[in-house]
Amino acid sequence: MPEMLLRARGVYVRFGGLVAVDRVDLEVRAGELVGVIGPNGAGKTTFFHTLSGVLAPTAGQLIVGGEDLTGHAAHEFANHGVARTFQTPRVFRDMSAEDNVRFGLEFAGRRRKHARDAFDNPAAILDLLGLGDVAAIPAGGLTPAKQRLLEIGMALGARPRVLLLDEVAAGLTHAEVDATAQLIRRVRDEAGLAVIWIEHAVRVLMNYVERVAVLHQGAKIADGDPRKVARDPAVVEAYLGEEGGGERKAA
Amino acid sequence: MHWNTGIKVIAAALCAALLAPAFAQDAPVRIGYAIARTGPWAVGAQMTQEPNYIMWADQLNATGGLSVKGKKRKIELVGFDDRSDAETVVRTYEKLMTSDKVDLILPPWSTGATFAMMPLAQKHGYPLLAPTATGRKLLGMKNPYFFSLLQQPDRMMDALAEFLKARSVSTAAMIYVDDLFGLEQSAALVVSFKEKGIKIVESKSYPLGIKDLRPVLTDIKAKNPDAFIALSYPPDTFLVTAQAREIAFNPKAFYVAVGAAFPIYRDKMGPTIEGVMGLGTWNPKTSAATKAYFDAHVAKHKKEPDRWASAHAWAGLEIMQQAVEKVGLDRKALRDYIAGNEFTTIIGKIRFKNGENISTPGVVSQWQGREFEVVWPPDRATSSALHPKPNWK
Amino acid sequence: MTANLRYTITAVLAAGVALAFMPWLLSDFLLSLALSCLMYVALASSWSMFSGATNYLSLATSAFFGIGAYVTAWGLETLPYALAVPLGGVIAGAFAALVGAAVLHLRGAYFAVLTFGLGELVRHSITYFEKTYARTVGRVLSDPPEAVTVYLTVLLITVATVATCAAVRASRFGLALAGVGADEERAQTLGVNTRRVKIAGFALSAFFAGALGAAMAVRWTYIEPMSVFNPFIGFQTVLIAMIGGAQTLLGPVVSAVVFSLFSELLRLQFPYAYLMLLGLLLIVLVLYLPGGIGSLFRGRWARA
Amino acid sequence: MGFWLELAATGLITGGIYALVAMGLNLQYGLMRIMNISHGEFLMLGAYLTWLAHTVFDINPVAFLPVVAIVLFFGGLAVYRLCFRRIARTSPSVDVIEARSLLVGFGLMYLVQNAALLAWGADMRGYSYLADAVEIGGARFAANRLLAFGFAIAASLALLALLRWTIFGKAVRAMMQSPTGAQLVGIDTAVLHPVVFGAGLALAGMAGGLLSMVYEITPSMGEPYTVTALIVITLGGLGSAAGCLAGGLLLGLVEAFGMHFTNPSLKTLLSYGVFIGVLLARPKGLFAR
Repeated sequence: MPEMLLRARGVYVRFGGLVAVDRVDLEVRAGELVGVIGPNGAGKTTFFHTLSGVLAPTAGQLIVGGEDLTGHAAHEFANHGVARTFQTPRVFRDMSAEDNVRFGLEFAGRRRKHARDAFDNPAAILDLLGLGDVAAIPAGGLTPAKQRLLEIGMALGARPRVLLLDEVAAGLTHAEVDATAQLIRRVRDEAGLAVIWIEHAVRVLMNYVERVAVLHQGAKIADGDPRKVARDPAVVEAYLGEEGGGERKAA
Repeated sequence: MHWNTGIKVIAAALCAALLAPAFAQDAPVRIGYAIARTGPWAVGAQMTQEPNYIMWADQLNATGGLSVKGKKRKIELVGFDDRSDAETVVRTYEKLMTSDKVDLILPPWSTGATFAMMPLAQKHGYPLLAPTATGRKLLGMKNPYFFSLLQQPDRMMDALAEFLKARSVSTAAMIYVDDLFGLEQSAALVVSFKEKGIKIVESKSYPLGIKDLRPVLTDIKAKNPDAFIALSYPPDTFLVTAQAREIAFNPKAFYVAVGAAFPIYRDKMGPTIEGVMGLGTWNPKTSAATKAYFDAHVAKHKKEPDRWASAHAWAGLEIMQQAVEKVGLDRKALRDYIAGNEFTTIIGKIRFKNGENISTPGVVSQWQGREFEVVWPPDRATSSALHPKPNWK
Repeated sequence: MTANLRYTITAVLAAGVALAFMPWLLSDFLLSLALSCLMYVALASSWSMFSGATNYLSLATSAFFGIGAYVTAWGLETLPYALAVPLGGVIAGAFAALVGAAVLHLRGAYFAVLTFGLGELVRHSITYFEKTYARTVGRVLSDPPEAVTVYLTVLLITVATVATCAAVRASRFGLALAGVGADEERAQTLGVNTRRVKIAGFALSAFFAGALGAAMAVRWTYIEPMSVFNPFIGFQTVLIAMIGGAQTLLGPVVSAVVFSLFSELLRLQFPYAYLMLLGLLLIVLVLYLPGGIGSLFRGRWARA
Repeated sequence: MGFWLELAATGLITGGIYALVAMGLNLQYGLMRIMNISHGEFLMLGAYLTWLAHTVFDINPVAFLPVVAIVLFFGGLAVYRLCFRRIARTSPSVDVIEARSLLVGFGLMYLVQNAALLAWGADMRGYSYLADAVEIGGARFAANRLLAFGFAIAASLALLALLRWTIFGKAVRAMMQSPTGAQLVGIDTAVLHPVVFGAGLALAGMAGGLLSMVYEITPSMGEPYTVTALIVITLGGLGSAAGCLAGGLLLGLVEAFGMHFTNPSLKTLLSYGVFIGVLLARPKGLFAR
């Protein structure tokens, strides 16, 4: 069985009286591509914040590559191989696209060098993303779509073992989503990564991931094969509660 | 006026105007200084020092100039703003001494600024007659070109202690400001009061820039001392007075230090300060010379000089003038002359020993009516003291 | 070392060597003017090194400067000048590290006001300490070094500061600082220990300010808290750096020289109204050249 | 009045003066993020205007306060129009507005302070007004300090009411929370900004007018007041009228009791200590929820 890279156990986040994430367990192994879906306010992004160390959970445990990092700062997660993107691109606007990618390579990615790493330098990563021709342009000057891609490039620069993707498909055309998904699969295969991909639009994810977890009101209500999960009454109920659900929205 | 006389006068004036440049073929005597015109030091500098420089130069120029070994030469003042900044003081005196090569220099305002530029005066050999720098530390530098005009703290505090002793004051409370001035004055006060057997029942210090001293004054009032002494700076001098009045703390003797001699102290506080004592040295009644000085100052600058260091500033200029008249502009000779002779000034005879003015005695002054009367020592007094101090009005 | 950086550092060193001859070429006054230019070049550059890159607007420069000055005041009796200066830097740096650990989670105006408050706190602490334990406020330096020595020392510190700035900008550390300035959380998720980077940057910047304070203190013979913790030294530094463009290398340098010379010229030529002119100029500059002088220089120097 | 009560009253009155000094800046910084470092200079202007009116034209300083307010309000509109409008329009983010307004504030500081210096000279000025003590419960308080204190309380309450219950207040609060959002719902920041800025200067000017009765004045008096104002508004939480008042009063109390229990020399250390402590423990101010 492939190595267990990230394990969240009973992750619980409370803001004042509001429970945002309610005792969620999630395990990801090397080479897996796991989707996380859920309607608005399901706690997906908050959960992601805890996975990447941006937010310390109120209770629960986070184990990265066998090491307990609960309560550690975000850079520790990054240094242990967890890299993420942000939903609204947070590129370094004044730096060139190349420097944006180089950033991760200089820090989190610096100490790691695994055998199957195909992305040794910023140029290779930018080429892979089709951003080779804008390498020298300050990131703030790129189109929103390219900034989204660059977000992935920044995360890849960190030479991750676990890649967390936060709604990278939002706002893209069908063809673009398809291309992005192909790219993610390729990256996963070439570098042997574990990928966790959050998306609000269910349909998008279902086609590309091998496993999907569903969050509803902070709790995990399903986890497994996408086709089975899609028929799960609890999941249907959750999405139906949201005015006909994300299915229609995604279409 | 007769026609003829009129024409003669005009002709004489015209001749004088035309011929003046011919007579004044000598280049003017250039006298340089840096002083605060902006920033926090400007208040004191523009009260005590620069107006005197300007008035002195104008007065002498009106009479033909400064007499250099008997030969009159106009004075050209080269004054710059030091922005209340020690580094600018140093830089400006470097410019004056090395680039402009002025003939003489006048001192900057304050102890700190004087400290900063003193080594330059020694290095380039410029006599420095400082009217607003006080403290034993300055004299401790043993700078042969430095002459301090103000009475040193021990002298002032001795005079105060003698005055109080003569009025059978037996207990005192003091507050002092946390800087060189406050510390040296308070240390001197402790010694003087001990000598005279006056018991200090409370002694507190406070930082510069304080906005409320009432809690301290309330504590002191409860101890009911005969005398209260604040070794204070202008803002706190005003504050202490106002707040003592506010809580009706009215000891037999009430003394405040720097600022008491400022006309604005009287104008801001009003008649309530009757009987308040403080750091002063002279007033227009001291002598005919001080009266003349006072009137000239009011006429020239439309404001009164302060009754403490303004006169020292003027005395410094007088000493410079007398020395230049005698030995000319050779600065080494000037220094030696100043160091070795006695001078007559508006604050009396002055002689220096190791840079210290050893002639001017410690003085205690007191507000009576609109004047800051000298009340101690008896031979300098311009009025007899009000004791005990009347109630705050 | 990249070619670009090598070029920059060579240029800085060459300028330093050229300036080292000034004491024998200039009058005392011009030399002291050069000294004040150098002082602000170093202060503004070291400030920009941290605050320009990270956008943490520090008003603590005068605190570091004052600490350095006090190291000289306390130490010069027993220490040689050559040792007092780096020691001043080290102590100021250590203080910054300590303080930074406590306050560097605050941003924006809070950080600015807090660093200002810290400077005042240090000033009053020293006043209180001196008054209570040494029974004095203010120290006299009995045997200060020659003006030439002071000039060369300050020149050395300035060259070191600018060269360090250039090296930092080209280094990983500089990239991390820039990351903190651009988006602190994002930098963290890419593996930057932002806390450590901020503390180190703050301390490094304080080191140079402290060394300068220690070097300059001997100019004034008499050291008292009021004059060496003068908040205007800190304000002026921020002003110069921001006018110059705190994100550039050359901006603060040019700005410090221009500002020092210009304000001196105005002071000497227009003895009464010059500060009004200066104020007016400042406003016009901020309104119409908001990127600072540095924004006028594009290319190698500005981005080096 | 008992000893402790009197000490507390002393602290509160001085604290009220601190709050008074801070009110104008609090409005400007809290609501617009304009870090007006020249705040103290405008306070100084108010003080000089009042002094001038009283000593030269023999006008009652209290009656003159509205005039000071009006003059400085319109002065504020002009300053806003000439300097800050452009900054607000051309700056990409709030942080940049803050930084640039700081620089412009410095320029204004130089300009105003030295204009005053040229106009009135460096001399200290002052006059005596309402310096007599009033007896309250056996303790005596200078009437001018009481007046300043009363004004601070009244102005804070008025400001609080204005912000809470009027349309203007709602607009201002909306602007504070989201400048762009406020614009979307039709709040005209092009009008509101200059008005708030002018109101800030008017408050500073009135504070100066009141302080000129208590303390003496000089052209360089502004800077320490700016510092006091900064401390008070950070203690109270930026932009909160109640916090500003509470922050000032707290500072006054800490100083009064601190001075009594320790050494007055420790006073500044104490107030900076409290300030830094609060900022570290509760960076959004003591009263932030």
